[in-house]
Amino acid sequence: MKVAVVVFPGSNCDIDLYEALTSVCQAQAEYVSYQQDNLSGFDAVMLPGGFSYGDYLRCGAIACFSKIMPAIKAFAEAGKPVFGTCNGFQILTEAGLLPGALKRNDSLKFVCKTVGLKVENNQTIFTQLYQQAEQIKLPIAHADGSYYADQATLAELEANHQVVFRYVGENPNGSLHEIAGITNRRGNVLGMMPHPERAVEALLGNTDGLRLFKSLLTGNLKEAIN
Amino acid sequence: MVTEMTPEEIKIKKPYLNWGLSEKEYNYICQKLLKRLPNYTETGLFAVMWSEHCSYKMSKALLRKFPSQGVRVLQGPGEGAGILDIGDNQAVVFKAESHNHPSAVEPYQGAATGVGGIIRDIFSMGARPIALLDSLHFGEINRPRIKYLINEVVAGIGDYGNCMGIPTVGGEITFDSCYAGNPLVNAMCVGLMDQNDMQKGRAQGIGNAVIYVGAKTGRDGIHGATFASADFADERETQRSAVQVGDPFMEKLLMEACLELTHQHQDWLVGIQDMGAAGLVSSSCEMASKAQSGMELQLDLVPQREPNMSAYEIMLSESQERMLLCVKTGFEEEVKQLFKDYGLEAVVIGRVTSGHQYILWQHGQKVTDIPVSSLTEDVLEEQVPEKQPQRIQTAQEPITWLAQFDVEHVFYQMLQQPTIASKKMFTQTYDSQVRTNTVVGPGSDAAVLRIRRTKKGLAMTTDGNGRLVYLDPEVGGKLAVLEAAANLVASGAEPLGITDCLNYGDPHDPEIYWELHHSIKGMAAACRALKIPVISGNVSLYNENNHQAIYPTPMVGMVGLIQNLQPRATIALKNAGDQVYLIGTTKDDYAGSELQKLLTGSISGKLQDFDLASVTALLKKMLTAVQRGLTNSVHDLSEGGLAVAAAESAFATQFGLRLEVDLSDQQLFSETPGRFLVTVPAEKTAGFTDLLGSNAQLVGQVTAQKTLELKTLTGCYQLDLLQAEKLWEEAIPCLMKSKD
Amino acid sequence: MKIVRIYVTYKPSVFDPQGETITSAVQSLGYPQIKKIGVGKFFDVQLDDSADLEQTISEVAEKLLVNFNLETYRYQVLEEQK
Amino acid sequence: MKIVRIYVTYKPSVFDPQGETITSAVQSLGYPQIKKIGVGKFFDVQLDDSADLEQTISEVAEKLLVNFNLETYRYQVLEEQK
Ligand SMILES: Nc1ncnc2c1ncn2[C@@H]1O[C@H](COP(=O)(O)OP(=O)(O)O)[C@@H](O)[C@H]1O
Ligand SMILES: [Mg+2]
Repeated sequence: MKVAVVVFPGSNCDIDLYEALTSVCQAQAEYVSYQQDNLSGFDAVMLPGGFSYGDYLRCGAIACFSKIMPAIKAFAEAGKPVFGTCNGFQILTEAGLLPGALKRNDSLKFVCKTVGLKVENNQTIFTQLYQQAEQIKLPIAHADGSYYADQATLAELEANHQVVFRYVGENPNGSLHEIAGITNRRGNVLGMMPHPERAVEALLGNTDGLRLFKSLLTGNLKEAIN
Repeated sequence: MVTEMTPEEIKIKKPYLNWGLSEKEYNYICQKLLKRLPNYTETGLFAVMWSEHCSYKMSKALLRKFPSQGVRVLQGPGEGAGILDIGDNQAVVFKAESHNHPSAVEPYQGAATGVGGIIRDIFSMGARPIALLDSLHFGEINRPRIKYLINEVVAGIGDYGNCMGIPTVGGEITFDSCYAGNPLVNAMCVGLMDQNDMQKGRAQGIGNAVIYVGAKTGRDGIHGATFASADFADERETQRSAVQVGDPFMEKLLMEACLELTHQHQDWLVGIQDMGAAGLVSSSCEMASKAQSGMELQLDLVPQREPNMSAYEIMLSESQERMLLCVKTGFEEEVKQLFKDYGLEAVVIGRVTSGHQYILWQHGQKVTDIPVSSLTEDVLEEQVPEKQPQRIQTAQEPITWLAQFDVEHVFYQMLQQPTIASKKMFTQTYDSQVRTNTVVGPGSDAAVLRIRRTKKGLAMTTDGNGRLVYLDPEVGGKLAVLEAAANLVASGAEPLGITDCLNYGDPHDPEIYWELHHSIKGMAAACRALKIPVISGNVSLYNENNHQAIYPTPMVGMVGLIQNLQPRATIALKNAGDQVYLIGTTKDDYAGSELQKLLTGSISGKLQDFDLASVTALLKKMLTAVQRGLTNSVHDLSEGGLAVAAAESAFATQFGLRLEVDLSDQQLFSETPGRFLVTVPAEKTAGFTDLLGSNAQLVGQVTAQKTLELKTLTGCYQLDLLQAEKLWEEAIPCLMKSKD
Repeated sequence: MKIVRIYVTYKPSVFDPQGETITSAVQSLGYPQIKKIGVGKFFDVQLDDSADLEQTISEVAEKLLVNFNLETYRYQVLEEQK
Repeated sequence: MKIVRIYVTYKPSVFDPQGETITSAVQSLGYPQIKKIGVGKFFDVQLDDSADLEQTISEVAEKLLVNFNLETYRYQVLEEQK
């Protein structure tokens, strides 16, 4: 399996994803510039965290108009795995690949810390190695992570089991329904505010994110798509 | 457009006095250096380049006292940042910088652009910035203005580093009323590089291109450098023109582009330097000066954000996110294309010339024609009188004090003192983990980062305690260096080198110059004893508000090397049953202590000197113990002494401590330097005590209860650690929220 | 040259922590006469005269300047310049 | 009840990186007819009729809503409600 790590101007967790995939999981990965228009040869696409376009206007808004975006949309429509963390999640919502939006944290402040999460759906290609309802801990680092969608959209997300990760204990940003990560209807696009790529090595104190990458890389994808 | 004064008008009206140039200096420039009257632009260039901020004319002689040599030193003071060899053909690069004055005026942007500036210093050397630290000193948290300053400064630092994707991993925040009108905002950046990528800020080779890259030039911060070198009174209106706005997104692009250039196209590049204080003039003439070249610049080619900028404004602007390159003739187009790929503008604005003149053209006129060295080398070093301050002259006794106090009450109070209380409220707004190398982030003695694809790590810390330096600059200077070294040793790192920010009041005050002199003397002595060179630094003078100087506050930034990250100690207790040792001797040291501050509301007394040689020997043994993996936790004792260190070691763990010490009640809070609290697993105690000998005293065990049991010579105490931790964590949020 | 000001606000149903924070800060500063402060942003767009104003503005707002999950907008022609 | 809208913008001499970035984003989206986009924020302040409008607004703007190092403001009475 070969993974594209897309780099936008201002992305800054690109190396973290790349190293998690390559030096930790021994997978194949390549950086792909926002100026390219083609993802052929890749089996999965990952959008890293950071501050694309300085978070100017709205987080992720300007990155949506990059040359690479149509290729990412086509990739997602073809049912192949697309993953975005933090700014990557914001880009996926701004691009309409995931419903809803991420707004300023209720505290109005950037927050970097480790939070508790519950795995709400382990029937996805990204979470198949977690237990259903398992509690894990992952780092967050964002100022705009408060998930918002209107009532109808929220009801639909819940009904279709699209909420994959939910904050437990404390809600660090004011997200509705404590939502930390969601998929699209088909389950092949996952966006989440927490950073699993920061939790893949014991040396750095946490390995709870490792199974997300392993789930995706096992290749023998359980047919998680409904 | 304003018409500029003629050279004769300048001679008569003396506008340069307002720009910080003295009449003596002006006359020297006219008579000895130019043998004519300088025009308006030239006078402005002299004023800014001869300011203390750019020329170090008053501090230079003192800074020479610092040792700056060593086997690892690849680049000492004099370039954007210092560089040290860490083996495997790699090097660590670091520097600290103050942005006190801009932050006092506009705290958010002042702090943000301070971070932006120090990052450029690191990547201009060819290094990838890997970590930021900050050292902040504010007034007591008791007024809305102070709370506003704290919130804005912390946000400015966090937002810039977060956006750049450089983790802010450590630092310090203290509070004292002397900083109320003049907060200290010091930032440090650490970079990592391959030794073959080392760059210098030089412009040489006749005909080579001088290329400007990055943001456009506006009228931002004109005379920022001289502003940083002048007394700071409440004239807000006049200072408003100095506000610069940072654009971390632009800087991120600039950094990536410059790193691509320095790592992949060294054959194109001759030199690179950032435009910091005094912008274009200082970067260009320093690059020419270091290579003993001449330079001609066409100011009409400089990208400008505003219409009708004068030569003076273009040269002195402190617009952010700009770099200056010297590129070999023939590679100009390649360089432009490289920057264009990052969405950045690169423009050839001049050439290196033969001879040694600095020539500027604007609108077809030669607006400046002076020797390069007249701006850089020929600055008159200023002799400043000095005098021991009254408070130090009046012979004082060490404070040994026997005022009665309630140990339990003081213990809980102490943990809520803002300087000791948890700073999480602030540090958690910094991304301390981005780039996934942070092994130990904020909240320990030193931050630790791993170096990918090696077993090694880098430890780093900033330390400065103005109170102690105020009581005795020389001893206080030694203590600042020692505290930093102790923090690194506690993390298992061998201290490699120092950067510093020297924050003082107006040096024309003989007492303040004396403080500067003697604290440097103390720091230098400690550096020599510990064999740690000073490889970069920064001087910030005139830190006064309405003629009230801050405490003399040298900040020491220190970086150390961990050869093997594997056996690793942190401050946190690891295991019930571990033996607890107190390392070093505890005396009655209360002058400048947190206990004195708490009980009396102020600080006073004579600081006791200490023996550098024996402390150095102790640090060596401690380092060996940590490196051999004999310790489960190590914490150096600083503010609040043993009682506070013990509590901090237990916080965020499920353990407590049972301690019995040969000390008086008040010695629980004594701040004698050169001490550690260490826990050792039972099977390693023999090895540990063999190594530390009489320096180690067994004082108790780690327990599975959340209590701190303390038995002293005079009393027995049961302290509730859960309550203690709660008070410690909530103290600052509570103060920041309260409405007075 | 025309200048068009586009006002963007959260939809009424969306909680705006900034507005709440500012309102309570103002009240605690001692202004009980202020009942509420709402926050929004605006964009001053300088347009060529040749441009089809209405269409350009609505396109740019919809594509980029406004996120319809959260926000709504209004606009107003501020001035015409020579 | 009155509603007063306070408009806050950067002073013209102050560098506005956000405005620059948005302008170039819009231009590269294919809108060369847009020459410049400036960004500002506004506050809709609901005031008691009893309040001395001019004084309250200028005080609140100066104390809280506007950073005079960088910004300036204007205001406008939007509507009077019962
Ligand atoms: N401004 C700051 N930025 C980042 N980290 C900070 C800051 N202030 C304090 N810290 C962190 O909090 C911890 C405690 O700080 P301090 O009390 O100064 O430690 P010490 O006494 O060991 O020098 C340190 O780990 C330090 O890195
Ligand atoms: Mg310490």
